[in-house]
Amino acid sequence: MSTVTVDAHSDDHAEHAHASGFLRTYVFSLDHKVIGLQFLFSTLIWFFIGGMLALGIRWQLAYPWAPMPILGNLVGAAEGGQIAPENYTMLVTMHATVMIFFVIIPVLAGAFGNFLIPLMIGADDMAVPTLNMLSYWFMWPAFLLIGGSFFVEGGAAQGGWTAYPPLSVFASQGQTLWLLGVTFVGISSMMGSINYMTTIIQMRAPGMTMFRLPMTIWAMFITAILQAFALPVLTAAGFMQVADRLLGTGFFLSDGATANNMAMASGGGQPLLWQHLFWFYSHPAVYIMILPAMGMVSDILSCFARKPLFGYKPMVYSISGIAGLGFIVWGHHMFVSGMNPMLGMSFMVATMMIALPSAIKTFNWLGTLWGGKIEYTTPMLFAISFVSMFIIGGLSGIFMAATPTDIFIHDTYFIVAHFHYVLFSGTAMAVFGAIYFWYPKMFGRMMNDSWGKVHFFLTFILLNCVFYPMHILGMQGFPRRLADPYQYETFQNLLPLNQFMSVCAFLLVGIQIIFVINFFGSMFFGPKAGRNPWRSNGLEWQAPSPPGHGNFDFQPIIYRGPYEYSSPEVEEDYYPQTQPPPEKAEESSV
Amino acid sequence: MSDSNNHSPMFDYQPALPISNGKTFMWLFLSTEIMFFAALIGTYIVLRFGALSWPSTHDVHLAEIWGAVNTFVLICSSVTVVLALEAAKKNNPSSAKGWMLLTLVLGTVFLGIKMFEYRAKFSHGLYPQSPHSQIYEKPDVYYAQAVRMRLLDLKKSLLEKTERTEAEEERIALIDKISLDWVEPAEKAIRKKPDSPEGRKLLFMLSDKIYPRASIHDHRAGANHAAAAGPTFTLASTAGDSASSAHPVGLNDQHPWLRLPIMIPGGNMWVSTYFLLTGFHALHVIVGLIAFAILLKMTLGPAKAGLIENIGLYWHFVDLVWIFLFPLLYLF
Amino acid sequence: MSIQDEKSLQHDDHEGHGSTSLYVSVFIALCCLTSLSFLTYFDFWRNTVPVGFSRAFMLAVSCIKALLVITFFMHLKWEANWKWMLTVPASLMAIFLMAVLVPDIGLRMQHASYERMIYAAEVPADEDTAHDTDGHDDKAHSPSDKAEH
Amino acid sequence: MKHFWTFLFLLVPIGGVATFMVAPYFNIWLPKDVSEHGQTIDNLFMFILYLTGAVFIATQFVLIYCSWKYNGETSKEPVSFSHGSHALEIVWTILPAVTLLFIAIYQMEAWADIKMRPPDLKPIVEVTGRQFNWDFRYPGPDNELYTEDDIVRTDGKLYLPYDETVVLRITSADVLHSFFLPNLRIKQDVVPGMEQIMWFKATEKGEFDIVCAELCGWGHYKMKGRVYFVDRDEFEAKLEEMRQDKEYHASRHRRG
Ligand code: HEA
Ligand code: HEA
Ligand code: CUA
Ligand SMILES: [Cu+2]
Repeated sequence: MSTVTVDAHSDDHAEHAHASGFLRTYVFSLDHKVIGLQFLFSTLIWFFIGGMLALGIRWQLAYPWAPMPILGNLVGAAEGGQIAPENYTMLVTMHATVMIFFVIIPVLAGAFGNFLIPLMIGADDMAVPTLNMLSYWFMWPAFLLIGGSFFVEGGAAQGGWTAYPPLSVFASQGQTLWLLGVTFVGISSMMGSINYMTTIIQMRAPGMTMFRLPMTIWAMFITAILQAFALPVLTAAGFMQVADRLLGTGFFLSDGATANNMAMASGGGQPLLWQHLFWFYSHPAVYIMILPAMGMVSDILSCFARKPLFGYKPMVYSISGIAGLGFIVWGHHMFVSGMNPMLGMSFMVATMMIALPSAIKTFNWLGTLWGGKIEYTTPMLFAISFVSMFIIGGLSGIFMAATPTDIFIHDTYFIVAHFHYVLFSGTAMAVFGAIYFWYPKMFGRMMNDSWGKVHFFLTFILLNCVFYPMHILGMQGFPRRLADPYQYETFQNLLPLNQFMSVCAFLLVGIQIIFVINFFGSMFFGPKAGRNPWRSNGLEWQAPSPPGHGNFDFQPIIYRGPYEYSSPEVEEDYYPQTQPPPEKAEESSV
Repeated sequence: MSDSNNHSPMFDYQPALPISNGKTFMWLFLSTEIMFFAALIGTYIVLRFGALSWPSTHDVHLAEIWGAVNTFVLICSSVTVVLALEAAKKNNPSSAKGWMLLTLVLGTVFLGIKMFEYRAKFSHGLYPQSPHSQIYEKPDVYYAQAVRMRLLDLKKSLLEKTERTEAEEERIALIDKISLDWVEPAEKAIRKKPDSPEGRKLLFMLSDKIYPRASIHDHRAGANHAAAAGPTFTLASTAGDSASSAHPVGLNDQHPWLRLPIMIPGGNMWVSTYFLLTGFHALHVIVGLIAFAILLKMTLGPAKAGLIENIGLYWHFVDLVWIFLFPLLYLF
Repeated sequence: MSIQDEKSLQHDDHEGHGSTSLYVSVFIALCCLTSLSFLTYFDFWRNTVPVGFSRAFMLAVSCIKALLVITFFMHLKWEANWKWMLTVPASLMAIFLMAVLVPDIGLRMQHASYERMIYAAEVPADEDTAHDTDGHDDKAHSPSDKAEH
Repeated sequence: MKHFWTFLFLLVPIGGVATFMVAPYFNIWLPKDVSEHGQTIDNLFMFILYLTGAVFIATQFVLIYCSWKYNGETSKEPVSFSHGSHALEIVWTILPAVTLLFIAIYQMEAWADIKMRPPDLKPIVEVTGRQFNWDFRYPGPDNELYTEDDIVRTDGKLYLPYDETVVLRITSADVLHSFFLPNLRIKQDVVPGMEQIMWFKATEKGEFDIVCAELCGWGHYKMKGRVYFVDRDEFEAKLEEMRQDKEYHASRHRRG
C-alpha cells in the first residue's frame, strides 16, 4: 500500500513523531485513540446531563406540578422549582436529543468506532486523520448550540425530538439552534462515517480478509454505510425547516397555515413531508444506535464464553439485512399520521421482515453461549443482559409493527417502553459493558471487577423497575409527552405506579456514582493490565496497553478469524489472530 | 477528501479496491451527495407536481436561455478539468495549470450568471415570503390593500420632492389613475359585499392588469379556471400563450419603477424550491472553486494527478446535478 | 498479497484510458444534447408536442448527458466492478425515496382541506355556488397585515 | 452462590410475566372497548402478546439454561468448539419468517377495514383540532356541512349516536394533533391542510375521554374532550337543543 500514497509528506512523519505540544497531543490530536477518548469523555458528560433531564421528566410524572427540589433550578424550571408545561416538553425534547445525538450515536461511532477500528483491523490510524479530528471538533458547535439553547429566550426546543412541523416551525428561537446543532452532529457523523468506510475497505492488515473481521468492525462498517446514506436526507430536511423558520419558505406548511392565531402567508407544502424525510434518516438511525452495540456484544460474548461465535457469516448477513431493510421501513412511525393506508400496509410488511435478521442474531448469540465455559466478568454480565433486554425491546416492536394495534399504542408509553428497552437496556448497557471490556486497552489499567458487578446488579434491577411497567401503562393508552396525564380520568389510577417508577429512576441515576468512581479511580489506582488481560483473540489485544503511536510495535499479519477460542489446535483456550499456525511457528516470532 | 491528508502508512495493508484511499473517500462522499440532492430534488418534484398551481417560467422571469448557457458553461468546465488531469498525468504542469485556470474562470462565469439571474428575481420582488416578497398567491382584499399601500408610498415620496420633473408629474398621474380606475372599484365592491363574485372579479382583474402572467398549467385540473372564467373573462396570459409566445405586458412591465405587488398562484412555493435547489447547487460550485484555487497554487505534475482526479470527480458531480436541475427548473 | 495489489494498482494507473479526442467528442455530444432544450422555443414544438412527452423527452436527454459525464469524464467506463457497489445502491435508494413521497405529498391535493383550496386563486365564476358561505379568508395572508403598520 | 447471576436473569421472565398477570387486578389493562372494530384490535394485541410472550419465555429460558449449565466455575464439560450449524440457521430463519409473515397477513384485513373501506355515509360531524381544543361542527338539519344551519360547538363535548356506523371528518386548524379515543381504539393524527375521514361504530352508551395524542404545544396536556354516546333519538334531541342554544350557534364562517 505504501506505493499507493505516493505523495505522503516526508515531514508528516516527523511531525507525528515529535508531537510534543500538549495541544497537539491531547486537544487537536490526529491520533484516533485520543479522538476516541475525547468522544468518550464528552458523551459521558452529556449522558449525565441527559440523565438529569430524565429525572426532571420523572419528577413531573410522579408529582405533577410539585416544586422540584434542587434539580428544579438545574433543569430550567419556573420560579419555585415548578415545571411549567412548556418546560416539560422542553425537558422531553432535550432529554431525547441529548441522549440520541450527544450520547448514543457519538459514543458508538465516535468513541468506540474511532478507538477500535484501526486497532482491530491492524491499521496505524484512520485513512484521513485530519478529517477524523475535525469530526470531533464539529461536535463542539453542536454542543454549544444545543447547550446554549437552554438560555435563549423561550428556552430550548420544545417540539419533541422528532421536531414535527408545523409546531416546530412556529416554535421559539431554541428550535433554530436545535436544527443547527443537529446539522453539526450530522456533518461530524458524515466525516466520521466516510472515514471509517475508507479505512475498513482499504487499510486492513495483510491476511485480514473481510470475513476475518470481528463483528464489531462489521457492525461499524454497516453503521457507517447507514449513516452515509441516511444522514444527507436529514441534513437537507433540516435546512428546509430552518428556511421555513427564518426565510419564510413553506416546505412544511400547508396553504392557509395559521399559528398562534396568526396567519402565515407562506404555504403550499405538506407537514407530512418532514415526517417522511425525518424518518428516512431516523429509522436507519435506530439501527445506527444498536448495530455497533450488537457487534461489541458479539465480541464480548464469544470471548467470555470461551467459544467461537456461533454462525459468523449469518451474523454478517443479518447485519447487512438489517441495514438494507432498515431503509424501507421508516413509514412504521407514521401509521396514524395521515399517511396513505396502502403505503402503511407495505411498510408494515417490511417492518415485520426486519425482525427476521434480528431474530437470527439473537439465536446466534444464544448458540454462542450454548456449550461454552462462561466467565462471569462485568463486561460479560452486561453483554448477557443486553441479549436478554434486547429481546424484550425487539418483541415489543412487533406490536407496533402490526398496523391495527399501532393505532392504539402509537404515542403511548408502550412506545416509550419499547425504545428505552432497545436504547437504554440495550445499547447503553452494551456501552457500559464495552467500557469495562476495553478500558484496559484504553488506559492500561483494569477497572474494579467487584464494584463493576455491584454497578451491574443495581443498574439491571432498577432499569427494569423503571421501564418495564411502561408496557402496561401503554397498554392502558397512557399517552407520551403529556405534562399532566392525570387530567384524564382514564389515567388517574396510574399515578402510584408512576411514582414507583420515578423513585427507581432517581435511584438508577444515583447509583451511577459507583461507575463514575470506578471509572476515574481505576485510571490511577487500577491494577496494571498487560497486553491481553482477557485472554482474547482480537488483534487489538496484541498491541501494547495503551497502544502507542502507530498502534502496533510489529507488522500485524492475520492468520485466522477473531473467534477461535478453545481451538483444539493449540494448548491455551485462545488463539490470537496474529499467532502463526503451529507448522509456521518457527518461521516468524511475534 | 484528498490524498494530501494521508499520513505515511507504517504497515502493509491489503486494500479491497484497486484505487487510492483518496479516491475511495471521494466516491463514498459522492454517494452521500446523491442522497442529499435526492432529498432536495425529490422534495421539489413532489411539491411541484402536487401543487394546485405553479407559475410558468415567464411568470417568474426565468429565462431558459440563461439556464442553457449555464449548462454549456458547466459542461465546458467539466471538459477542462478532464484535460487538466490528462495534462498533469503527462507531466505537463503548465498546461495543466492553464486548463485548471480555465475551469476556475468557467465556474466563476457560472456563478456570475447565477447571480445575474438572482438579481432579476429580487428586483421583481420574488423572494420567499415577507418582508421583501411581492408575491401574493391570490387576489383578495389583502392584495388590494397592499397595492394601495404601495401606491400611496410611491406617491408620498414623489410629493415630498419640492421640484418635480415632467416625468415625475406623469408618474403621479399614473398612480392616481391606477388607484381610481382599478384599486378603488375593487376595494369598494369587496367592502360592500364581502366575497361577492363581482368584487372578486374586480380584484382578479386588478392583479391581471398589474401582472398578467398568472398562467394556468394543465396539471391544475382541480382549479378548473377556463370553465369558471366563461365568456365574460379571459386571462390575458391565456390569450397570449396560445396565440404567440410574446409575453403579455402588465403595468409592472410597462413601468418597472412601480413594483406593485404581484399575484402568482403557487409563487411562494416556486421561490422556495427554486432558491433551495439552485442555492445548494451554487454552494457546491463555490466549494469547487475554492478547491481549484488551492490546486492552482501547486505544481500540477503526475504526483498531483490523484488529487486533481478526486476534485475533478466532485466537479463532474456538481455538473451532473445541474444537468438535472436545468430541465426540471427551466423547461418543465 | 499486497504485492499483487500493488501490481493491479499500477496497472490501473498507467492504463491510458481516454484520449483528448475522445473527451472532445463527448463534449460535442453534450453540447448537441444541450441545444435540444431550445426546442421549447419553437411554437411548433410547443403547440404540437404534448407536455408529458416534452417533459419525458427533456428528462431523457438529461439522463443521456448524465451517463456521458459519468462514463467518460468520471472514468467509470474504465473502473472495476466496485463502481456498481458505490453508485447503484445510492441511486436506487434515491429513486425509492422520491417514489414513496408521491402518494402523500405528490397527491396531497386529493385530501386537500378547504384552506388549501381557497389558495387556488380561482377566477370567480358568475354564480359562486360552491363557496357561498366561505366568508373569511382572513387567515390567508399575513404580509398584508404587516403592510398596515 | 455460584449461580447468583443465573438467578438474577431468571427474574426477567418471572417478573416480566408476573407484571402482565397482576396488572389486570390493579385495573391496568386495555381500557374498556366500546367499539366494533376495537375487538379486532384487542384480539390482535392479545394474540401478539401470547405469541411474543411464548418467544420471550423460550428465549429467556435458553439464556438462563446456558448461564446455569455452562457456568465456567461449575461446568466440567469441555467447550464445544463449533462455528455454527447450517441446519440450525435455516430452521431459525424459516420459523420466525413464517410466524412474522403470518402476523403480517393476518392483520391486513383489519387494517383495510379500519382505514381503507369507508362506508358510503355523509360525515355526521366535523372535528377540528386547534391549540388547544377540539371543535365540533354538525351539519344541522340539511345534512350538509358549511351551510347556514351548521351547529358549531367549542366546548369539547362530542355527541354521537351509538350502535350505528358514524363517519367523522377530521382536520386541524393549526398544528398536528391526534384524535385519540382510547375506548374506541381510534387514533388519527389531524394534519393542517388535509381532510381525512374516519368511521366507527360504538356498541355502548356512555361518556369517554377524547385525548390529544400528538404533541401540539404547551397546552398539549390539557387538550381534552369528552365523547357522549347516546340513542339516536337522544342525539337528535341534543342536536336540536344545541341549535337553539344561541351562544353556540354556528358562526357563519367556517373557521371561527
Ligand atoms: C436501538 C433502537 C431501536 C431498535 C433496534 C428498534 C427495533 C425495532 N423497532 Fe423501534 N423504535 C425506536 C428504536 C428502536 N427500534 C425508537 C427510538 C422509537 C420511537 C421514536 C419516537 O417516536 O420517538 C421506535 C419506534 C418504533 C415504532 C413506531 C411506533 C409508533 O410510534 O407508533 C415501530 C413500529 O413498527 C417500531 C418497530 C420496531 C421493530 C419491529 C424493531 C425490530 O428491529 C426488532 C427486532 C427484534 C426482535 C423481534 C427480537 C428478537 C427476535 C426474536 C427473539 C425472534 C423471534 C421473534 C418473533 C418470531 C416475533 N419501533
Ligand atoms: C439513548 C436514549 C435514551 C436513554 C439512555 C434514556 C434514558 C432515560 N429516559 Fe428517555 N427518552 C429517549 C431516549 C433515552 N432515554 C427518547 C428518544 C425519548 C422520546 C422523547 C420524545 O418524546 O421526543 C425519551 C423519553 C422519555 C420519557 C417519556 C417522556 C414523555 O413522553 O412524556 C421518559 C419518562 O419516563 C424517559 C425516562 C428516561 C429515564 C428515567 C432514563 C434513565 O435511564 C436515565 C438514566 C441515566 C443515567 C443512567 C445516566 C447516568 C450518568 C452517567 C453514567 C454518566 C457518568 C458520568 C461521567 C463518567 C462523567 N425518557
Ligand atoms: Cu393537540 Cu396535542
Ligand atoms: Cu423505526
